[in-house]
Amino acid sequence: MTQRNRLASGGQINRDETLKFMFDGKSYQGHAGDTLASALLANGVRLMGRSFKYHRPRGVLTAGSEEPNALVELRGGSRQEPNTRATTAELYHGLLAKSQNRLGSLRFDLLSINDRLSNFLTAGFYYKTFMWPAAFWEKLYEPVIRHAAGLGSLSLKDDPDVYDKGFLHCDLLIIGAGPAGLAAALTAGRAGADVIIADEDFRMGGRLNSETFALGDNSGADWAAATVAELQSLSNVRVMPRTTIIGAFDHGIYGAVERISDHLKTPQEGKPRQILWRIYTRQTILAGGATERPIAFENNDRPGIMLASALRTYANRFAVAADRRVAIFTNNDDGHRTASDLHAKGVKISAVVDVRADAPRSLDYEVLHGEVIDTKGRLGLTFAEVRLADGSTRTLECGALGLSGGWNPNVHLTCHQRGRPTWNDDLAAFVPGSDLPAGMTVAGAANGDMSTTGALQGGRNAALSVLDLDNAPLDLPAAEDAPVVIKPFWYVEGCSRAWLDQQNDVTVKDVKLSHQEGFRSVEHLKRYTTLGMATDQGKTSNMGGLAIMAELAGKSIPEVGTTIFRPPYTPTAIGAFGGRHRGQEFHPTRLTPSHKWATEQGAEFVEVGNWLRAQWFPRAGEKTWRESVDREVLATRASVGVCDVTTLGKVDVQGTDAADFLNKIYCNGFAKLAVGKTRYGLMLREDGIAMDDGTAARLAEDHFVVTTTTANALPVYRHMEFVRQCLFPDMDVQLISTTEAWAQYAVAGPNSRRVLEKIVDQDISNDAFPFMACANITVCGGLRARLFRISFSGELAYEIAVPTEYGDALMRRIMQAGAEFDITPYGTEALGVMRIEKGHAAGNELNGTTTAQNLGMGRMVSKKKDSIGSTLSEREGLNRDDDLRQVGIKPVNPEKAVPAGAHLMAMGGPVDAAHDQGYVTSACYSPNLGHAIALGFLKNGSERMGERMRLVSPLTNVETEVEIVSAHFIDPEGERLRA
Amino acid sequence: MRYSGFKVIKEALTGHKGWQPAWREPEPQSHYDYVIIGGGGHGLAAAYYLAKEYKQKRIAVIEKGWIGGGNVGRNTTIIRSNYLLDGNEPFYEFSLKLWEGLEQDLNYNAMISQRGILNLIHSDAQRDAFIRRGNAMILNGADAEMLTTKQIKARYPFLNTNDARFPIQGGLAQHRGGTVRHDAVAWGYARGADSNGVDIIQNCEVTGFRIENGKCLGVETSRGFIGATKVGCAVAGSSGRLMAKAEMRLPIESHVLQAFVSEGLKPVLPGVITFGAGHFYVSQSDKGGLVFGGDLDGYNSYAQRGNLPTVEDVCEGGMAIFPAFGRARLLRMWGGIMDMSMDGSPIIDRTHIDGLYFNGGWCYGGFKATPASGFCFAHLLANDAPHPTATAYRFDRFQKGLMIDEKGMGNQPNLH
Amino acid sequence: MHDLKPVTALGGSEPRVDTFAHVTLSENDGLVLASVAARLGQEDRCHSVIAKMLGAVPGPGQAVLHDPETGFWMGPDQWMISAPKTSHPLLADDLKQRFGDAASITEQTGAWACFDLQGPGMVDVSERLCAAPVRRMQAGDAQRTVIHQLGCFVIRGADADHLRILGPRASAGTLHHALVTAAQSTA
Amino acid sequence: MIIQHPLLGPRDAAEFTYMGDAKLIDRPDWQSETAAQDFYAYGYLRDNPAGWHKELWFHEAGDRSWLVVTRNTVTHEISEVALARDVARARGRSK
Repeated sequence: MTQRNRLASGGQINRDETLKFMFDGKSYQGHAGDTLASALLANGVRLMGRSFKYHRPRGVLTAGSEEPNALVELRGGSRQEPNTRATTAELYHGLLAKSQNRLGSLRFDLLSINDRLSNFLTAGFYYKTFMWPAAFWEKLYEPVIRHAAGLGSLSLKDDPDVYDKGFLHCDLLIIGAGPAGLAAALTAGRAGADVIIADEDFRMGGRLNSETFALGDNSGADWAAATVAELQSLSNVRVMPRTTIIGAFDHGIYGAVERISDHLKTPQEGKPRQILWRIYTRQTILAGGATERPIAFENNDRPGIMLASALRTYANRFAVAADRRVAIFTNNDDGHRTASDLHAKGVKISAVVDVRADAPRSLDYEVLHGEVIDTKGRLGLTFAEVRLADGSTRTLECGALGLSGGWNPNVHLTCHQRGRPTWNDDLAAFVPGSDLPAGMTVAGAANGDMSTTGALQGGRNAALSVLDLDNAPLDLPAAEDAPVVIKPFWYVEGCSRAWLDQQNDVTVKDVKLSHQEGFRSVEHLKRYTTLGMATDQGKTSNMGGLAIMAELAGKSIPEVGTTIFRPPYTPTAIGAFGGRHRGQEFHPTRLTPSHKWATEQGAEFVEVGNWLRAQWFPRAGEKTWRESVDREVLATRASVGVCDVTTLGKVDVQGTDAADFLNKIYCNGFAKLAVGKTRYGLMLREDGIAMDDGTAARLAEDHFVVTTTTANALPVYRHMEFVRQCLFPDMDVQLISTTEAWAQYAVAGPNSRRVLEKIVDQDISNDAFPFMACANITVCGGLRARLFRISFSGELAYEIAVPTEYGDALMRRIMQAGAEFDITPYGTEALGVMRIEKGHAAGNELNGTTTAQNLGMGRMVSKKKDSIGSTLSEREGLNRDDDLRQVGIKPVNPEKAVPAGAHLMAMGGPVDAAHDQGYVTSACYSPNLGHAIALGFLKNGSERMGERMRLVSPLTNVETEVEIVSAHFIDPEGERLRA
Repeated sequence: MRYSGFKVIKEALTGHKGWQPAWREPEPQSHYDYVIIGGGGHGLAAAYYLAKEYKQKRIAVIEKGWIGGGNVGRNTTIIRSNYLLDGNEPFYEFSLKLWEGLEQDLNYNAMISQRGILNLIHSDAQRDAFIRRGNAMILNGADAEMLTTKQIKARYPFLNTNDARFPIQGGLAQHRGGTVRHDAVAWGYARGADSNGVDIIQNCEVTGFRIENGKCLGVETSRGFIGATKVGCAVAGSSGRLMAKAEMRLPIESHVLQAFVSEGLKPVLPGVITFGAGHFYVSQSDKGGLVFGGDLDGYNSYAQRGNLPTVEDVCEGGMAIFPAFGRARLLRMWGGIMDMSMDGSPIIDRTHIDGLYFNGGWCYGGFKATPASGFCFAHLLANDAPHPTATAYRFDRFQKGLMIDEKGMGNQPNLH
Repeated sequence: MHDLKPVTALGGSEPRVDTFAHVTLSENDGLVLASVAARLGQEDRCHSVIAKMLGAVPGPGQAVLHDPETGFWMGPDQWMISAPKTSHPLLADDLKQRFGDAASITEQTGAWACFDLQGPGMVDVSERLCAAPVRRMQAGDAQRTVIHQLGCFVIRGADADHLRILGPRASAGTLHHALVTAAQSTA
Repeated sequence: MIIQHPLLGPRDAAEFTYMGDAKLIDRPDWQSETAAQDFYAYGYLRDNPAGWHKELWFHEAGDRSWLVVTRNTVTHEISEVALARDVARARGRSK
């Protein structure tokens, strides 16, 4: 294939490196240094996409990240990337791209019928119709609309690439590496400041790479390259091409996305596709340049019509003539630069059409005073029709038409913290306002300094000023310093289907209709017409809409105002924000000390928060999980079982006021707890609702170990620190979370003492170590350990703790010691069964809405002392006679299940919400009782023992007759505990 | 003017000259029977129902900026009635029923789309809680269905069921849940209210209340005093600021909630789906954007923007369940100010000041509540008694200990 | 003497070493740890014991890289002391003796996994891991930071290319995976 | 956001957990005759200002200090940060 529009010389491409690529199944060639757009144009391809609503044929409008039209599906398979701008996609060997948003081929898109129907599909038409018959919306209209809408397609395969996150710190962040950014970086870099300079382009230099004018003795591009090389040689400067600053967040934090591998066919092994950097900086210089804007006129959206500056970029940087015959439509002097640059490269200039009577003349081409009023060419521009100032018309033959409506400073990042830009009459554009994000300075074209000299000086001066430098200012090369000469001109009088937002198909007509219907605020306009809501966030479209709004409302543009620019600056892969946090790495995994051992036993594991806990330990021959769990429960109650309970939160509470402190955080009393004893404690939130429960073991006069539930370890610790630091700052108490410092195992069952006696180095007979005793001990001949005689299962039981690194060894030793008693490891399921059998509340009962009263522990709330939550727990609504009370529930027919989440209704009464009596919180099959059991909350439940009720779960089609019983299904007197 | 397919065709053929403004731009009168502060969804709906259902007259809605500029225009557009508690579920089910007839009622296509909402389940405890909730929904006359992982996978084949850190164990579906074109709700109610005689007054900021002898006589505004027999406040995130002008402290904090939209994509997600092991929920708009969100940033804020850690947290959740979304691009992020109440449930009640009424504390659930909130507020304003579905939404519930705490997080608003 | 055999944080019997072109990542199994929290009103006494032990009292964000004990600041009036396991097997008990009622001592050895990251790529790796400004930190700077959602301490060692990372032991596997991934990513 | 920790200097707010209005330090007297009303107001009513707000942040991924941060809720600007323990003492809290 020939690159028929490639200019014979020039450009910053490597002609020695030819790259093959495919677009819509057809093979083409380009060069290293090309973008997909420049390479397609080089091959004479102007048609690259279809618009959103009318499916109008579209080519490139721009040469940068503001591109609204030339969006493609890049790559294939699981790496398919919809809506990729051809203008920023770096060409690589083997690049694959498809056009999108079409039905049929790009040339013959069947949905282009919409364009014929455009009169019916005006702004907001859908709010007025599709309402009859009502049921047709979901069934007919909406599916049709949904399938026609959208742009590109996701592959719906898992993204195979990885993304990194990273963190950088600097004194000065410079955003943009055009003349202003480079001058700022050089100034700051040479002064030794910690500098990061980032630019979204793969080649730094900004407009210097797109223009022909010189900087001193060099071309602009050469000066940029030399400057970048010097910056790269400085150890205090980090040069980040291919890096977009996506957002300015509070207090000098910037989000940046560095594209590490997007210019490669696939990322290198182990390397990320992109990195999301969080940059912390003290100062920022925004040197993000400016974006040219188009002019609206009838049929101004045909492929071949683009920004004049883009034509220049393609010619100068990429050595591509968009077409061999080009016209220009401008309202300012900059448009003429394109004509002269292209002319110098041998491109035929059909004419420059300027709306100004006093436009500069040229010897090389014709300059017409007038306006482009229409164009022709179904899939690409062929002719432009011009109305001259004298009223006559002329038709220009051209395959490309450059539009220059003036330049908008790229103020987006200045607005991310809700700063508003201000209007500048000289530029006919918004410039950064005074309410910039803290630490931000704007320089160069972004600040309205449109000449190269202005940009260089602006950048240098900004760096000197923000770093407070007084060293000799950098010598800047001599450069052009042309003033901005512009006549504001937004749209051609009388135009109608003149595109403002090319992607979303918003025309001048739509804006007028919106105004007519009362959508007159700028936000209403945006929302009613979708103007500016395309993937370019209105970078090329907003100003035209505002200008028309202003005229219709009889206001000035600044009076109309602007919509708010939101991060990200350019659309950013969701994968980049996700980073490594996906799949198994979504959240950290916490493993218990016996995890390796449990794995060897073939345990099934379950996620409990971030912990993985053994759920049960299946044995050969067991067909269902219930068989395993029943066996574990029965064996524990019959002999002895062991369970890893390390996950319970543990907080070391020390200090002379430790007991007083516990008195504050627990609703029950702790001051009188003897050393060597453990007590159950119920913690309330300040609103009087139960927060958590656990035990506090007094190891010394001034030392307690507090346990929390697994789920609440962190919030409880935070709460305790709040109470300590904010409420009782003069208590002598120190808190250290030690959850992971100790491996802790419950050894439960009538033979538990006999097992532990073989391990523990001291007397643990019932007399020496009675129920609720605790002590620092040693095991296995001297390893420091802690022993607590507490029980969640209701059996004679202990919890034994050793430093975590010995947890694996201790578990193996316990199993060894227990072998003669057929010790059975049990998991969380058996643990749950035994605690339900015993009637202990757990997470399902402590659900954040239950009080001590509800839990049947109302009397625990001491009225004799001040504790967190005690006062508000006395409110009337929390102390009603018909309050929910924790009860036990069993099925009348022992074959039936009693599912958690089912609701309780009176026998014979209606089944509806108004007659709801309570609900089941926890349920299981009790192998000891031979039927299902459950805990639940029932209105006035403590007075309803023996009552039969209907248990209903319409969601799961269950209805069962149940009996209300005590929650203590096993050993209600607690004799086993004390054995 | 009535909208119809016929009208659209007629206008298309005659140059669209016949379209009228969707609402008038009247000058404020000196006195109204009812002044509703806040031209958002709730305020406009209240005015609409007050005029249409309760046959009241001389009603004004006054709005500081432009109508629909607050949370009704910056949410993630979800409607549902999947609540647990007695104080809430009947109200939200009432709201869902109103949504179901809203377009015909308003003669405005708000694109109410009942493509369903699905809450994923990742643990046994979560399953128990969702069964209880699903039952509560059904017992209140709403719809709910428990789906198996297999059923879910059939509907969302690209959900991560291969290497999920927290495997999906099923889900609670409400098929009548869905999404609505949010801006259209504000506009539809505004147009409906206007055509029922309500004055919608934009760019009119309330600067104070005129209160004498414990009675509210009207409001001071940037456009002068406007007298009113009854004043209703429905200003969502600005509740604290507004009620401070009446020297009221509220059981409310204002927090920022971010929301996100991707570039337009061909249809991938039929309904709304929420991740139960992280902070992420998502749906796809008719235009093709993935509309998603997560948790509050967590700090009090009146700035309609958030910060990066929350953005990352939400997208991590998204990538955890939809690893195929990695190559979709986030187009825009924005923030809304949530009136987070102390128990996560709203307030629709009289204040201690005669003639001054309050509607707020919607947390991030205000959008789905819009029709019922408006209806119930209108009922309260017209009758001085709560609507039967909103009897629990009282100010004094905190003092009495009658909190309606769906999440069980207690008196810390940012945890709801 | 007991006969229980400890395992490393990663669950092995020997510490794990991962070698890359630019860094070496070593699981460090040789440290014992205990925290010291000054009792209210005993801060001065506590400081003097620390100063005597380490030569100086580590200030906020600082470690004192003393031999054999090292200490770093954890929070107001609170420090972590580490020492070689071989010389100080019962560090917490030793500290209790030394501090008496001037401080609360808590054994911490089992709570932490320790990794040493060393080599010319150390800073590059750290930038993919945590917000702590490792590049700017000096020898003896110690910060608590977050690595892959895990609260960790990072301490710059005496060697300019050495970073010590202490992370929660139960998540040693996750932490190790994050460290290895970042090392691969920057290799 | 960046919080200037009084001991540790600038730290990313992501390391902190937020609780709310620093008036939560002023926990009422449980023995006062108006205790019920006082605790209700303490627990439930908020000034919720649009502007400067003193609020409690916990340095969870840091030194475990509770801080009182003075922050503008409209601009997010932070003007002052103090250790909550010092603030609590200054406001008369003790044991």
